[in-house]
Amino acid sequence: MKMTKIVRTTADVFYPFCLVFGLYVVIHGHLTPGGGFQGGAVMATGAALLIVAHAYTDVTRRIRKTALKILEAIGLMMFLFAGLSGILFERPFMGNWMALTGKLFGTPVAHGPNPGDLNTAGLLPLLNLGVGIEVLGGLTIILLYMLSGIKEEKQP
Amino acid sequence: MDFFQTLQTGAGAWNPLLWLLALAVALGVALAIRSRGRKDFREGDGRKPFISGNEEPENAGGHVPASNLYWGFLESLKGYYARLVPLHTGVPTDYVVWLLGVMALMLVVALVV
Amino acid sequence: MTTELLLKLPYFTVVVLTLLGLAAMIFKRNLIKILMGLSLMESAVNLFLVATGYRTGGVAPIFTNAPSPHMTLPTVQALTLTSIVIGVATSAMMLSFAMVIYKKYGTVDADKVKKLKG
Amino acid sequence: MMDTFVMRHLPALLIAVPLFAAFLMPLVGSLGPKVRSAWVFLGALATAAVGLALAGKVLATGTVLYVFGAAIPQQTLPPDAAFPIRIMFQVDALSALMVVIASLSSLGIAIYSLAAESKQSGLETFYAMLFLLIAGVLGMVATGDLFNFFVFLEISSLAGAALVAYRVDDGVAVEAGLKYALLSTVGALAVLTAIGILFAQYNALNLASLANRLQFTALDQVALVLLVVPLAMKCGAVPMHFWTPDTYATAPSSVTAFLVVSSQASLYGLFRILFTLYGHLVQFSWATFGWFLIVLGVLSMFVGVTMAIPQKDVKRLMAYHAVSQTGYMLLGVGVGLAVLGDADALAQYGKTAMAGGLFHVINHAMYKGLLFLTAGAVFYRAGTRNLNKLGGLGHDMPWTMVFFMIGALAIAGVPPFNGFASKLLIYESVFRFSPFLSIVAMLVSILTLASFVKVFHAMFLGPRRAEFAAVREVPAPMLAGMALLAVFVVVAGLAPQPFVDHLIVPAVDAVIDRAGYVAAILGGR
Repeated sequence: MKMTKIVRTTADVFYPFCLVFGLYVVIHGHLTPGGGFQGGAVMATGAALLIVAHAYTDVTRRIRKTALKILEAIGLMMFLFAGLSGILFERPFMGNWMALTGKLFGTPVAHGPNPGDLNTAGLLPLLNLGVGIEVLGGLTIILLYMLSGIKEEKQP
Repeated sequence: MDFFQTLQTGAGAWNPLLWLLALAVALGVALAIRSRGRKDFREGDGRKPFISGNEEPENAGGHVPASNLYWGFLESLKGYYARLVPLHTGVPTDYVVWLLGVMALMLVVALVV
Repeated sequence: MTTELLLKLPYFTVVVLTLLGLAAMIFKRNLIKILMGLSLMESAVNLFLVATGYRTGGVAPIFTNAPSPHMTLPTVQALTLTSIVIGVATSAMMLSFAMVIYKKYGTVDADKVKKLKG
Repeated sequence: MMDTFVMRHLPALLIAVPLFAAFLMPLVGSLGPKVRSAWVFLGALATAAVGLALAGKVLATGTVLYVFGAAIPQQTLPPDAAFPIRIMFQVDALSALMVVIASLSSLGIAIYSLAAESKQSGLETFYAMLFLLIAGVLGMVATGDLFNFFVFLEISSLAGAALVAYRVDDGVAVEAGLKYALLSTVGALAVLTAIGILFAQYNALNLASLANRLQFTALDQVALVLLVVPLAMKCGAVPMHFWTPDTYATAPSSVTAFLVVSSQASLYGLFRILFTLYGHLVQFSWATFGWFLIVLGVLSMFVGVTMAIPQKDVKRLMAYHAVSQTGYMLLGVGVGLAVLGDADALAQYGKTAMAGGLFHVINHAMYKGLLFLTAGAVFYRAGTRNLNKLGGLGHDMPWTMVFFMIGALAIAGVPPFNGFASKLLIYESVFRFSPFLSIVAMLVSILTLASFVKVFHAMFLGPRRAEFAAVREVPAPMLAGMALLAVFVVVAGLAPQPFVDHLIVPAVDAVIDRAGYVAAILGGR
């Protein structure tokens, strides 16, 4: 089942924007509303858009399930290792050793209302990124599995 | 012997080691009785062990299916089972209703009592 | 008086949503509708959590260009987010169960999906 | 150095190790079945090692605190902290008992499942979910934070439901999974509502801080009911047990054996909330909720066992017995709760009753897990769970038969197995509380024995059957998994007193000692 060419082209154009906006929400998780899960969900919406516009089989050729599974595993490992990295620096699990070091994500946060600085919050952006990647993989897999039913019903 | 201590229950006590000892004694008695039996019996020499004098039934096909066991028990508690088994309807909604029912009951009990 | 009433409005909504969800779960026989009822209840609980976090005069705790430093503690929002994430996973899993059941049994009628009983 | 480093971070590793094993499973699985099996074995071994080490540390040195994201792991809260919202693990002796249970059975189950599941497809997901379930259960029993408890409860229910439905089995398994997930979610929503009610009033999610601040308003009573009833449902108490037979019967046997542990983690939550969170309040009528547990317990014991007797599916029968055995634990601890306000009665028999109940928790996890594994072994070879079709398997599966006998005698409370030791504690102490309850408990034990005699007869006795001519003994890993649990059953039966002294009595003291639990975090009041 395919939509018209207009719909398909529009979906193709919007797909990268979906991904980029999702990534924005993920990266700015420690500054603005949103974060790993929300951004990942936005990115997975892109896949939903493609599935609505194109035939299911065309989409699975472009988005591979094995790649998504690997993404999921990578995201989860990133989250776990970010948490575990704390114990190497004499902190507990999830101890935020990167904050206030002045290096990566280590700028101290200014007190009071401020425009916000991306390079703060230490471990949190890494955790957000891990969750974002995991949710992108996981939710897209769920979407693909659930929408795979469409394919079967439409074929006579 | 620290390992095999007596279990204190407040009112009574139980020592597994003594129990095992009693079991061993009972086993010994059983073996002693068995050794008093006839030594000249060999399996498969045509003679049958004397039980009651009746013909011994064939072994094959003699297995009683599980649902025939405890027939009497189930028959005598028929009224109980006739009420209990239909409660397990298998419908998920009913399961939820039971959960909510107990919750509501406990709410009343907790707030009133 | 009206502001007080307005402050209580979320809780009334919670009660209404919960009752709607319960009604859907108890009186509907379609598995999908039962799951919809469950989702309604989930939303009710989430709304309840968020509503308890409201403080009069508080500002959302977003430091970027906040108008005042009197911010509310965002714990309940964090709880709600976690619960939403869990809810997504639960709904996805149960809906796919319903899909499989439809494929295998040919029905999503809760009264007919009872091979396991007794 | 390394040793102390690991020892310091044991509570974090308790969750991190199974999660690590679970998350890497899809990648490791693509390297082939042998690598995957080795990974599963190593993961289970490491989890069990961490769990046992943590339990040993707790029993040797007292409550272990672990605060996530703090400057140092043991950073406690100031007593007057306005917003004690840090996530922390607080492992006391009761948690240690549950950690021991989960560690031992997860190891046995993982070894067993290596052979039992080897013919199935999609094993990466299966094992990933199994480790997720283990992590969820360990988290539930280790956490010191109410919301964290909810999260782990949901993780274990989700993973459990996915595992139940893992073998679609013409949709029957999925039906069971859906029922389990539906009930778990409704229950978890009630728990979450209660957490919301408590947080809105006291600005705390930490168990100890909440216990310190609780005023026992009418809302708190509502919250108590919303917490206790779903947890009683999750541990399978009658009349909310209907999901138990459906779920336990259709899940793969290794999963069923761990679902038993998962339902006991809910039991842990029940005890924790009743004793630690609400335990101190003068207005709180201990007797009301004590009798609630006792009534649930007696109902569970009796209805469970009577429903088990006519069953034809061996795993369904065992599932009803699981309901029935849960009743013993509820009865034992319920008696302890009912007399909590009466120091004399508590010292005379209340503590013994609770010790019996908690000892039964660990015993039950072991022998019931063993029984489910033997049922799985029979299903693995004979291909049916129907008791009317089975028969004569004892000739070809002698080891499975021996393990089944050990489990069956233990569950029926026949000496010298561990079920007898804990049941004896329950009988003798409950008799002093109310002779009637004790007599019901003994009657149920007799019916249990009768029911398992039937199963033994139906599965193993009788002449060899033609349709089971190809049946052989199950592979060595399955036997090894069963042997691990069987050894515990025998050892705990032959030497019950060391277990009671070193594992159970500290747990009972930890349950009753509410002030100690609070003081561990708040540093005295």
